[in-house]
Amino acid sequence: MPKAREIVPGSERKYGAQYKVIGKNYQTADLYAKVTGQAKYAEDFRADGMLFCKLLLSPLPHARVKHIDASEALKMPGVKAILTANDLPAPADSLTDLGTVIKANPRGERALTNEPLYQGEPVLAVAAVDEYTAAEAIEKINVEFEPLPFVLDPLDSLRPGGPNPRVEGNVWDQHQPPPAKPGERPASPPPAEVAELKWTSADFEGAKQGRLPMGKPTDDWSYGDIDQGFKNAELIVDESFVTPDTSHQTLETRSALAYWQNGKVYVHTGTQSTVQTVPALARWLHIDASNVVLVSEYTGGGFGSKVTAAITAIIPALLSKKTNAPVMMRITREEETFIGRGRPSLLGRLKVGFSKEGRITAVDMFVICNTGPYDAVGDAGAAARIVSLLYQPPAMRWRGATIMTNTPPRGPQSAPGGMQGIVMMEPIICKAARKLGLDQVAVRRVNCPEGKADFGPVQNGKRAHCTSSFMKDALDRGAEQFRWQERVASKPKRAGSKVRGLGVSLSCFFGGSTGYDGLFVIKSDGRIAIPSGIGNLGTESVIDCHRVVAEVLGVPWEKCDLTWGNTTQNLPWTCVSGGSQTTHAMTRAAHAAAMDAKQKLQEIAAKKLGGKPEHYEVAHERVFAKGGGAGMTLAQAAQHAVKLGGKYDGHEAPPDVNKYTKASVAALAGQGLVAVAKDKYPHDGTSMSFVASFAEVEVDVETGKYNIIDFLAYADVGTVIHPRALGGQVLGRSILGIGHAIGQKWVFDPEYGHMISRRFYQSKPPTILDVPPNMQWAALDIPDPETPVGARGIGEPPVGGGCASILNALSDAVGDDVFRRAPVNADTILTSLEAGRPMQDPLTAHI
Amino acid sequence: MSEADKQVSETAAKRVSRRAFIKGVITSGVAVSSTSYLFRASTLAGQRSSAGLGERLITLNVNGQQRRVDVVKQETLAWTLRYKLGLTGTKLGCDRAECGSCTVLIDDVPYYACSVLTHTVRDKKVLTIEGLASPHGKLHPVQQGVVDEQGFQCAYCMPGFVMAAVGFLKTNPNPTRAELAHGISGNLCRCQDYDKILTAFMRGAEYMRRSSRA
Amino acid sequence: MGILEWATSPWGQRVPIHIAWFLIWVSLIAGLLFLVVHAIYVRYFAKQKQYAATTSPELLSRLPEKISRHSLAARLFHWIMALAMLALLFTAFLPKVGVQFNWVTYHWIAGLVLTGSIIFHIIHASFFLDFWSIWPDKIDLQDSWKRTLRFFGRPAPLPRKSGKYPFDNKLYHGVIVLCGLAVMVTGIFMKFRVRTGILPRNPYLFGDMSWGLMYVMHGLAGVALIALVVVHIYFAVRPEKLPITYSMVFGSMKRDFYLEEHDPERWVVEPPPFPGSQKGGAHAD
Amino acid sequence: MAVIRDVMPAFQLLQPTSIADAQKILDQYGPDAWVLAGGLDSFDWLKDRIKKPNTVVDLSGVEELKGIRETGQGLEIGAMTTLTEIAQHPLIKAKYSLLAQSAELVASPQIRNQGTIGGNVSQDTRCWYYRAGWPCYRAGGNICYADTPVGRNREHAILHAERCVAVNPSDTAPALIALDAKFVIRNRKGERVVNAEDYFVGPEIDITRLTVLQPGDLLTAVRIPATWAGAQFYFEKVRDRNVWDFPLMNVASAMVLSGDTIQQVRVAVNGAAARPLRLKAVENAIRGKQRSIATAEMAGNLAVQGAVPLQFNAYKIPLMRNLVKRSITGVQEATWAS
Repeated sequence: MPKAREIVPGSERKYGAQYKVIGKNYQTADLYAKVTGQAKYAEDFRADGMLFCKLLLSPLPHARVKHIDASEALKMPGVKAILTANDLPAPADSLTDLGTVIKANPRGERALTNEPLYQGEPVLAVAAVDEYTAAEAIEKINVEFEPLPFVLDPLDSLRPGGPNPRVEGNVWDQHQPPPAKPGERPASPPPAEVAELKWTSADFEGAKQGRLPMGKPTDDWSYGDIDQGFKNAELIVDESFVTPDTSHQTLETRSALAYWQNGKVYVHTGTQSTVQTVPALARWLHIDASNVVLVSEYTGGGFGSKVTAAITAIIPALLSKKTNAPVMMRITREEETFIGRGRPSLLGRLKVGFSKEGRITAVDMFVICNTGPYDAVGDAGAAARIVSLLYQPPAMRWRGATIMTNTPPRGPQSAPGGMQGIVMMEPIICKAARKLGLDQVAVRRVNCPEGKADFGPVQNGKRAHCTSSFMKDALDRGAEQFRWQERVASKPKRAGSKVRGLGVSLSCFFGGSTGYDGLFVIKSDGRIAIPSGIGNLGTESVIDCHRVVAEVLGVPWEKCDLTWGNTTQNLPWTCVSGGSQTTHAMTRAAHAAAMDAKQKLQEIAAKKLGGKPEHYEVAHERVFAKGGGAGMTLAQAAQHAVKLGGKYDGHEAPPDVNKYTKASVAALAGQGLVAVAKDKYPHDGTSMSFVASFAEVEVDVETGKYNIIDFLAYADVGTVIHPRALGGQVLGRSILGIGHAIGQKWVFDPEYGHMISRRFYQSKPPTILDVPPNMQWAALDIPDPETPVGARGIGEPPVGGGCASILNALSDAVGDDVFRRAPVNADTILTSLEAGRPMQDPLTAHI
Repeated sequence: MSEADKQVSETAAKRVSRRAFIKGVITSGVAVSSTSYLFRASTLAGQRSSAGLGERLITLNVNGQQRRVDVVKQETLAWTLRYKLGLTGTKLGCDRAECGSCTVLIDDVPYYACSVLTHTVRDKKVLTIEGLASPHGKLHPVQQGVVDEQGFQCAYCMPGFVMAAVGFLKTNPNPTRAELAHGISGNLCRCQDYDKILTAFMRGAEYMRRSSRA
Repeated sequence: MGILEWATSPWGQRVPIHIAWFLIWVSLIAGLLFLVVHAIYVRYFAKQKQYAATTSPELLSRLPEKISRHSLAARLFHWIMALAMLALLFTAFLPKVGVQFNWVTYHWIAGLVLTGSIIFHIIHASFFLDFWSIWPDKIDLQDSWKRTLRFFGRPAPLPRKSGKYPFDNKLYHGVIVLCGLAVMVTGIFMKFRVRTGILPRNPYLFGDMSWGLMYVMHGLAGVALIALVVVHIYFAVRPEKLPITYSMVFGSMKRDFYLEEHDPERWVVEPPPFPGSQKGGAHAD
Repeated sequence: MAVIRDVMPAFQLLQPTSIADAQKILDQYGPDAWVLAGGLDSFDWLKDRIKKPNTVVDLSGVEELKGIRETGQGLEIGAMTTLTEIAQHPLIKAKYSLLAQSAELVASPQIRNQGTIGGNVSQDTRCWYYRAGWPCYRAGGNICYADTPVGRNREHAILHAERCVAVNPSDTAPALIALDAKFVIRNRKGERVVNAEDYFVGPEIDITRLTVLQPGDLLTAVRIPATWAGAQFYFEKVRDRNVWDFPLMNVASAMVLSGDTIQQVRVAVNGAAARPLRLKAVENAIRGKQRSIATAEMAGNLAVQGAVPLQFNAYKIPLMRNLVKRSITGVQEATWAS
């Protein structure tokens, strides 16, 4: 192969032809600090007199703390304090935006515990002058535990007489309050309780043939006539499948530094949401939100695991209060594995009917979700809704059981549930296409959503729909760019011991929320100060979204000054940077604020220069009479705004913005023209983003080892805001999905209930050599019709396709019937090829 | 605070630009800064042997400067850099030679600073991300490549990746994309932005070649 | 230095895992020490044995020249067991003192042999031999009290001669039964922990603590056996005991020795109906 | 009892600059001394606080232990020579490329820059139960947690398991065995030289160690005889991820052919047992035979005789069979008409 010396840029296509700023690459404001090592992540901060904190983790998967003897540790010089569960304040209730009180659940996760529910759960913490001392102190503490029954696998817990992960049972039981009468606030639901769910021996009959048993679910819904659907089917495929538990494994562990000053707690920690972490911290610490300051300038990865506050920020905060000194808690990689959240494994069984043409006639889906010992994650339900949207079955039944176990707590991870749903469905589509003699792209084209496609069950008389889907275009263009037909036609598939396989997968996930606030100030020097409340995870949405302001006002980007990462900086109420909602939500909010600024500029011009506001336009850093008459610079307008006061300089805030925004506006009042608005743009459907993923793999059938030799992701993500950031997300999240296909997993020892895959070489996040050196991405760049800029989020949608396209390519190479699980490693392939059938238990995730 | 400690903290304080210092104060409201944080003398940090402070006080050559620093025997270079010298650009991702975030150059060769005892680099030259750009702020070609291609997302892995790339390119200035990937394969990116990272470093390699020709 | 090795179980509990191996030396030294002390005692301090007269001349005349003591089966058992025991001790303890070889296989096979031979012996002794002959009886206790008193120069009647087995022999047997059964029973369970092809491997048959105690028991009994075996061999080669050793090889002892050491009322030797057959139990040690 | 990670316990650090000094220290401290080569295996133990040695002896300052020298009989590689140096050394690449290949596939670039050949062959096993600090046989306990009815043992042994089912993780070890290397060990009694395959011990001999090294012993050099210089070599490592991962299994072979006939051959496999296995039976069976697919297949089948799979590692049997097969005939490179 000749040496390719030229730089191969991901997939460079020109975007944003109609815009000045949007769709263009640019240098983000945080990049210089990052590349020179000056960027400060939580653990990089130091405070005078700072103490260090270490945790004592439970060695048992389920136990009761009977006695703690810390006397030896406390005698050590340098040991300042220990913190146990008895020192924790009771968690406070929380209040939603709608005014509904969410009662604190006494059974929920707390920072420390006297009844550890998984091995690795923090039991107590020690603060000392340095880590050496804290570590030795921990080793000197004796905790007497009373072992309690435990369970790792949801199926074991569901068996008749099976063990329960919690004393009271294995599932959450949420009693819903009666529906509110019109005009009244909905009543607060009571805290969820723990109940017991057991299936019968008869339910488990199927498990003997490797089929997922299907007993009583915890949730279900259906639409259409599935019996008729199956009756009309030419082919019915019924498969069981298991997906892995995977840690988020952000490269920055959730270390935190905390200290108190003048009654306020200052917390430095990495988070996916600068603004919304504040109320979360306040609730955990049971203090008023106005007494919380969060510093989170740079967050070293989140993927859903750092959505707001974590228990790791609470422990140093409480120890700091107790010791009256700043406390740093450096979380080790192993601790992060225990407390850093993970994606739940889903055990699934899908029965899918297909017509001759490959059109799905009905889907019957059953999933069991292993949610860990605390809050139930929504993966089981999300998996079904995504399947319903992505494959458009005319009839579908979903049954789900979200079961607690004594494994580390789960949280949403990029495309939570959606990824698993796609990964279970895609191999079935593959198999059906082969049985029906159809092309893999064609069969997906027949089933994929188009336009405002419906999905999910009927709720309040109608089904939800997506705002727009151009999945077919993404498939077509992707197939073209990937040279799908050409590759399919090229033979042979096998050379020596190597077999190549091609895979294509549909993928989608939620792509945005609405209703947040935009806020910025046009300063008297004409520069625009934008406080960004978005968490800085490196996806650059923290900055990218605000490019809309420059675009709308016609201000050069260089004149926009961004601040972020600190809640003393007067931030607007902002969405959590999770669930791919940010680009959608915050470009809308930025647009709303920019339109507010425009309106105010026009009003100021009219007031000063006469005429009506609508006679003025805003462009080129000026507001001026349409057609080129009198006008003024933005700087002058800002000075006028300050003189005018009221709503113009922030002395009055719109009534509909969040109270958090109002406080910020009040603090900014008088600094210039304060633009502030809530996103109230009409929005009927659910914003969803789509990706068509293509992969080629080469399998060595003698060793089972395989390599991904090519990959393309073609995205339907609405308007492209920042191509390089988008490309990074499309391929980055694709690789996150690929990781699920090629190796990432949790492994437990069933006897002791310990996770034994604690290190990277055991849990196997993908390396740079596990992906092809040239990956391709592209985006349709078709604006979303229901959002002003037309942009949607892309964090999650590529994940399912990343994983499923690899699995599909593998089954193309070595056959449909050799494995029924992810990840697929050399061992899976080799044992199954030897036996000619699936050889690894499709009902156990932890191997 | 011993005399030696004072010396160290003064050196470190000088290194922090006034601007960064002010920013630190403003952002946090108290004296939280990027200046070096010193371990207070702890009985445990001491050695069990008779080895006293005299042996613990060593001189390191970091980023071209001689730094006197008090280092316990079991201390890794990553800890010394981060906690004693205030060079927090070197990140700890796993502390186990499994992620590469702590990669620094020791005598021009990339090492995991988490897995090197500080006492073993006494007579070697250590280069960290902070010492890569010129003192006037001109970025190293590899850094410039990253800036121009918007390489990396969260960038927690970036300092280590950049140091690994610089080390590799010193001996392999003209790699293919696949060769470069192999050269920097000892670094993990959990945002999995590998494609863009490679593109950025390919550009950086081109800049390096250009600047060496110039 | 404790006599047990402890470890922390995966659940953080302190559990014993086995004995401290220095006990091998303790046991060996104890055995040798006993040997030396005993030899010195016998050589320099022991008094002439004196027994209350028991033998009637009438009986004497009826006794054969050779008194049959151990049946062939009993002797075979004894020597197989002895070999197994030695194999077990060497395979168990040589690697612990630095002689490394693949010991486990030999050890468990020898263990199997020992177990088999012990089970045979229990059945054999219970149903085919004079079961009670090896267990201390009332006379043994009375006589040992008499001997003790006399040893300290206190007035006491002369003790009687022993039955088939002298009292110390019976005591030794008792101790060896305890140790032997302990290593055997724990050893049988331990076969669940190694691959033998006989029992399904299941290290989780018991909890960490139970297993730990089992290994400790196996170890303690095992090292005790070192001393016991040393002592046993020592007695076997002592000149005054050689006739007994002879009987363990050839099955019988001379009449003179029998009359000298044994009380025909307590070890009734019936004259043989025909030569070579003899009722009367052998109870090997 | 508590699990504390990533804070090393205090130790005395001694940094000798000559073999003689190192020797003296090792004699003086005996089992209390922990020898640090590259340190990548050691730091795991120390940071996990599972091992808390009183004294750590850092060999990085001993120049005598570094470097690659050509001798009359072949090559001598100092034990502290880094894997990068070995992988890139022109002479090794030219004549003993088997070793260079195996070194190049170890872990990651930074680890190869730091890891040494001595450390690579002397590293401890990566059984996840043992490395988690569980009190298994290897840690002096009385149980193997991997070989139980529920043990997770996908990466464990299929051959020569004796209570413990851990495997040796070294990549360079089988290459050195195939090259008939000799390991030079020094202690107070002097110097002894052992064959590469005899350097490693299985659990039947010593369940707590993977090598013959006893306290006080120092591996100083690896000697490669010229016998196999320029022979036909084959090395392959199968692992899950292409960086960092230890081998699921690897194979190394050296062969001298005369025409198509295999004149001399050495084959070694690692990842199958607690020690790298030299496949003598295979060597004997194929010596003098035609190098053909049939011979290779026979070799593969012979290699796995007596293999006993655990619950999750049955794949290692076909893997070993195929790797050994390939080590005789090489792998057919795929040629694709694209």
